Amino acid sequence: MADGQEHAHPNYWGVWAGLAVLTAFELGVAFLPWSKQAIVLILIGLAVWKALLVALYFMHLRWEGNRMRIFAIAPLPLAVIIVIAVITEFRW
Amino acid sequence: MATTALPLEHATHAEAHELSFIQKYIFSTDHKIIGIQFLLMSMLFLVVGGLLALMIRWQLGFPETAIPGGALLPETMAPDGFLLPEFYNSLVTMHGTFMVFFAIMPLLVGVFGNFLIPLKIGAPDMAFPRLNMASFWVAVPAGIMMLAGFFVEGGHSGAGWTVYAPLSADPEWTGVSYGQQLWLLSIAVLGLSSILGATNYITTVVNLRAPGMTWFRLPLSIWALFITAILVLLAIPILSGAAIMLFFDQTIGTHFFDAATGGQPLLWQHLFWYFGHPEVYILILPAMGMVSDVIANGSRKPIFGYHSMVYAIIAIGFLGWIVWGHHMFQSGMNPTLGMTFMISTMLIAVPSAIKVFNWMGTMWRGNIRFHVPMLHAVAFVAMFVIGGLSGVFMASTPVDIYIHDTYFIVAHIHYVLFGGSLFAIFAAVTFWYPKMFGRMMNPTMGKVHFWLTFLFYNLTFFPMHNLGVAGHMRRIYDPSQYEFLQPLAGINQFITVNALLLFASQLIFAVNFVVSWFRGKRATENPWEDNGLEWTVPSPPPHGNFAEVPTVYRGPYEFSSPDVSEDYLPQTTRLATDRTPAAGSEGGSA
Amino acid sequence: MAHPVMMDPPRQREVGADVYNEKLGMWIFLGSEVMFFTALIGSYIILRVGYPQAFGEPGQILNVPVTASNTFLLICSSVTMVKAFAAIQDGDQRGLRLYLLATVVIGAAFVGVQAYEYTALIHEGFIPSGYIEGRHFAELAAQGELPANVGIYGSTFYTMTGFHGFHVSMGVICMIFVTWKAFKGKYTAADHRGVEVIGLYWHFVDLVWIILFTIVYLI
Amino acid sequence: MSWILPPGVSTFASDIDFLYYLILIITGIAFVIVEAGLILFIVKYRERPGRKAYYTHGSTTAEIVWTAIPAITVVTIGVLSGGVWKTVKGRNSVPPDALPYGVLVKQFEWNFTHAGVDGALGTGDDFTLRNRMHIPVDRPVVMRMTAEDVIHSFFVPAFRIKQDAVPGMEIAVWFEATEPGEYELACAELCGIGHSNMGGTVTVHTAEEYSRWVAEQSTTAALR
Ligand code: HEA
Ligand code: HEA
Ligand code: CUA
Ligand SMILES: [Cu+2]
Repeated sequence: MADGQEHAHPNYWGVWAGLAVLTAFELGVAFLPWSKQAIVLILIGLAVWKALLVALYFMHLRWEGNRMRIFAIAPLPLAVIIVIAVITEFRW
Repeated sequence: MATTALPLEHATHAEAHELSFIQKYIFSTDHKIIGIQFLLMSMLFLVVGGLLALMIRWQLGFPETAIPGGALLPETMAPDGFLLPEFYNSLVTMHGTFMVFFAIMPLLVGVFGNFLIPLKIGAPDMAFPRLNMASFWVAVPAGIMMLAGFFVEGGHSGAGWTVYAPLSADPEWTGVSYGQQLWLLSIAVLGLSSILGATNYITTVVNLRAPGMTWFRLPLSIWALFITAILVLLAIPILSGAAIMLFFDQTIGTHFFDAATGGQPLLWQHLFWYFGHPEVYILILPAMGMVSDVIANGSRKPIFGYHSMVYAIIAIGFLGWIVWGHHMFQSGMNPTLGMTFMISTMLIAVPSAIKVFNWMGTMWRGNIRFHVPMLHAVAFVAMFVIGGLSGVFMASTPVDIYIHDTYFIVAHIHYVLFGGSLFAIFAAVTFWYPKMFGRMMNPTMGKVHFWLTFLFYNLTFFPMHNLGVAGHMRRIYDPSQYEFLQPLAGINQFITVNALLLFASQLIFAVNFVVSWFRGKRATENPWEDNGLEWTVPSPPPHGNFAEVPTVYRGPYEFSSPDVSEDYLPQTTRLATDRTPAAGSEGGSA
Repeated sequence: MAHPVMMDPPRQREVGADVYNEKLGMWIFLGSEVMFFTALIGSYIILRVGYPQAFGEPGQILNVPVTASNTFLLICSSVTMVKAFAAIQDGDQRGLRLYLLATVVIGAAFVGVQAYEYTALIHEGFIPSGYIEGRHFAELAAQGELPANVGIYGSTFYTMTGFHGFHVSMGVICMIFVTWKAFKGKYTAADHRGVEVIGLYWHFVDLVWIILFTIVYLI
Repeated sequence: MSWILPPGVSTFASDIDFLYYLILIITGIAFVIVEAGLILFIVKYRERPGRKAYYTHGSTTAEIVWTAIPAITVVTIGVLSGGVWKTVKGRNSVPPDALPYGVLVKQFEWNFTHAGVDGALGTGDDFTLRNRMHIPVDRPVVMRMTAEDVIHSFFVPAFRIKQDAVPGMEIAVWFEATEPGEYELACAELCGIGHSNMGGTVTVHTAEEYSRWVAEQSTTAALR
């Protein structure tokens, strides 16, 4: 709530438009006749971008103190570790 | 705004109106009552798990003789007193399940997390009392479901407490369907309970510490419970997710773990142990924390190396996430992974070493009082070390080739879980009993129980190392099938006899526990002359715990301080030299 | 958020996370949600890497246009949610109620569309255990147009999207409760914890869908 | 009741046993230090009236010492183990000249496909035995092992070898017996009702004895 006072409301409709455009963009990329790897990389990049928009603006991480940010991102490494580790099962 | 003094308010007008019996003892939102509810529930399951263990032991010790009273068991389990192999598998599975998920875990996290956190940090209650109540009343149906499994057709899950797929994924392999499904549902439901609890604990520790109770003035028990809560929060959902997938494999024909259609049997093991290893530290960290409190009190000496103790807890909590593969060395897992997991597993010995030696450092040049809690606490150190050291054998991948899935592992399990966790629980129960029930437990009975338990415990589990060294596989119903195991029959009988005596000695504790509740001599505010905040309030503390918010001036382990004549110095006593903490002082160390 | 009145008054408590309990609690709970979806989504990634031939190309089996519009719906519900929050920050009760209502409706619509998607897929013969014999997809597979065996494809798809749908439904239910309280004027510019907390959950579920939509439907 | 391992009769048994005894000694020392220390302190520092404990918050040097020593010890153990692990189960540890066997495991039996005279699998003279495996002494053998239903585990204590057999995976596991004789084989992974009697035997023949035995088996196989 604090940020309500500290700064004017962020332009939520702008974020919304951004998300919509990025989604449209994803749809475009997905069906391009490029190499699968390239497409996958781009798509993941876009997805992360969208996710960040939601987290930073809609969930206000942008205005949270560092402690809250830590709480928010702490589990992510754990999520990555298991997937990477198990994938090496098929790639050795 | 309302949140501000929310906890305090909550306290005050809770005093105001009288609570009905139901509100007070059944659907209570008071963390102390909820703690006691968890205590009774998990002790019940501890006994159940113990009884299952005795049946296991009987089968291994005296396969030729019918179990005494075994004739009472239905045909599907033990026709005229002789266990069926499928029932033996269910026994092993459910023994492990009940002990790990329904006895030790709730005892440590549910009971002492609930009872100690608010009292020791100076909060009137948990941050979310109603959520707290929910987490208990969600655990109850989980327990009922788990028990129900025995009585459904096809019997209870027989795939081991690790329920490896595909054995557990398809009734075709074991004939168990409903039993396994109930197991999975129950675990998922119990998981919800644990997650609610953990959310509550973390919030409480972070936000509700009394003024002056900075991070590095927290008792080690609270540090341990805090890190444990984080492990619970992040590890349990993995198990819930995996359990749900396995449940779907069982019921709606999905193929997650079914190799025939591209599923991955090893995926289950990875998911299970990614939860499972943090889980075993969930089962030891609170024990370590509470033992630290008791040892400092018993030695009348500040904890040796408080800071490194804290960092050790954090290190164990972190390393616990990157060692899960050590359960899978022989599973066909990528051998290079095996190598990395071996190193990380070895490294975990280091923080554990730090803790062990700091406990010894605490006793060194102390003035040790051997009250019953202290006896159990010292036994914890002595026994945990054995369990920990046997862990190093298995961490060494080549040695593990030989001892994997032998009784060496079983010995390890029981040295860390019984010698470790359970002894710590005995220490904690006897230490905080007066605060919980306002009465002292009988020390003589306590000492007798301790010595008998210590003796028979070692006679029961130490020989299991030797069985393992001789190659005795675990989870086998009838060792006599193998020539190389026949010479071991004697040891197996010896173990069984002692297991029976071990169980019997627990009854002393049960009696002491129940009788003292009603007849025990009234406890004073601070019977152990300890420094913690919980000892500054009446035993048992009133609803809302503290008349007014306590102010903390020092760490919890100021025993034998030169500043005062008596050998303890409560965290709240204000000496001339102390200045009142500014709000949020050092709060930054969060 | 460091709103002056939101913080504990001095001397009552050590400073913790600098936010009020409910908000901290929700963030912590979301941490466990992350790990829960890790189990499901992680398994999908792992299984897909291990056995790619079971998974159809984008659009082959799953209906991308429908889910794309569904994605758009969810994005809209997220913005209405955050607008509701912004409204009450300024004490605008009317805005709060309208936007909350909108969020409930759009959220429910999302679940509806997903239900429709499922029924359509099942009708065409795509179920958690693979194909239904004789249905459309099964025949295409027989002609080699589709992967011969989509066992784990169905398993992972329905489990992931199903549990996401479940989360949305839970969200809608709680949202209805919050809306009801909003209509009873329970929230003020000073104290609107309920709105912010449900909002956090809602955006998180949206965020999960953003990931799911990309890696399940488009990759 | 002993801590001595039963005799090991494979090439890497000695390495594994060495590691075991090494760890036994190291942990033994750690064990004695800790337990002896505890007992000493219990006796020496038990409560005496009018005495106060020594007031200290710890010592950094001590911390460093008992962090460093265990760290070094365990890392050493780790490195030593790593070498052996590589040779036994490492990525390409299987000796090229190893005699191949096909092993299909299911509830509750072991099916060993022997390569026959030509020493190659997939040829006419292969033959399959149930719960019985015959191998030549002093020659590495490699089993390509897979399971039909659930996970089982191939365990021959005398050879110090144990390896799970997993449905959908073909796992290569090798060993080289050094003593002729008959050795017990056990299933070490819970696999259902019959788990505890899913045993078998591995017979180790001298080279010539083995070739004689294989010859007759193959002919009978050919006749079939
Ligand atoms: C409370 C529970 C608990 C705890 C704390 C531990 C602690 C450890 N465990 Fe244990 N473990 C289990 C519970 C626990 N374990 C269970 C239940 C299983 C079986 C699961 C199943 O399959 O059913 C298991 C299985 C298990 C395995 C798999 C074995 C197999 O199936 O083949 C391994 C392998 O590495 C292992 C290793 C370790 C190690 C290295 C530690 C370390 O944390 C120990 C560290 C402590 C010390 C080392 C002692 C103190 C240190 C000193 C005194 C310093 C001097 C020491 C040295 C220099 C070495 N454990
Ligand atoms: C904390 C965990 C814990 C505890 C305490 C125990 C306790 C015991 N266990 Fe344990 N056991 C496991 C965890 C535990 N076990 C696990 C995880 C496995 C692996 C399962 C698997 O392979 O899947 C296992 C497996 C296992 C096996 C191997 C089975 C096999 O592989 O075939 C055996 C065999 O002897 C055994 C025996 C015993 C015995 C005799 C006890 C005795 O100590 C029991 C003594 C009785 C009690 C401890 C009850 C105490 C009662 C009280 C304290 C009364 C208090 C009550 C009131 C106050 C009301 N257990
Ligand atoms: Cu096969 Cu156990
Ligand atoms: Cu482990």
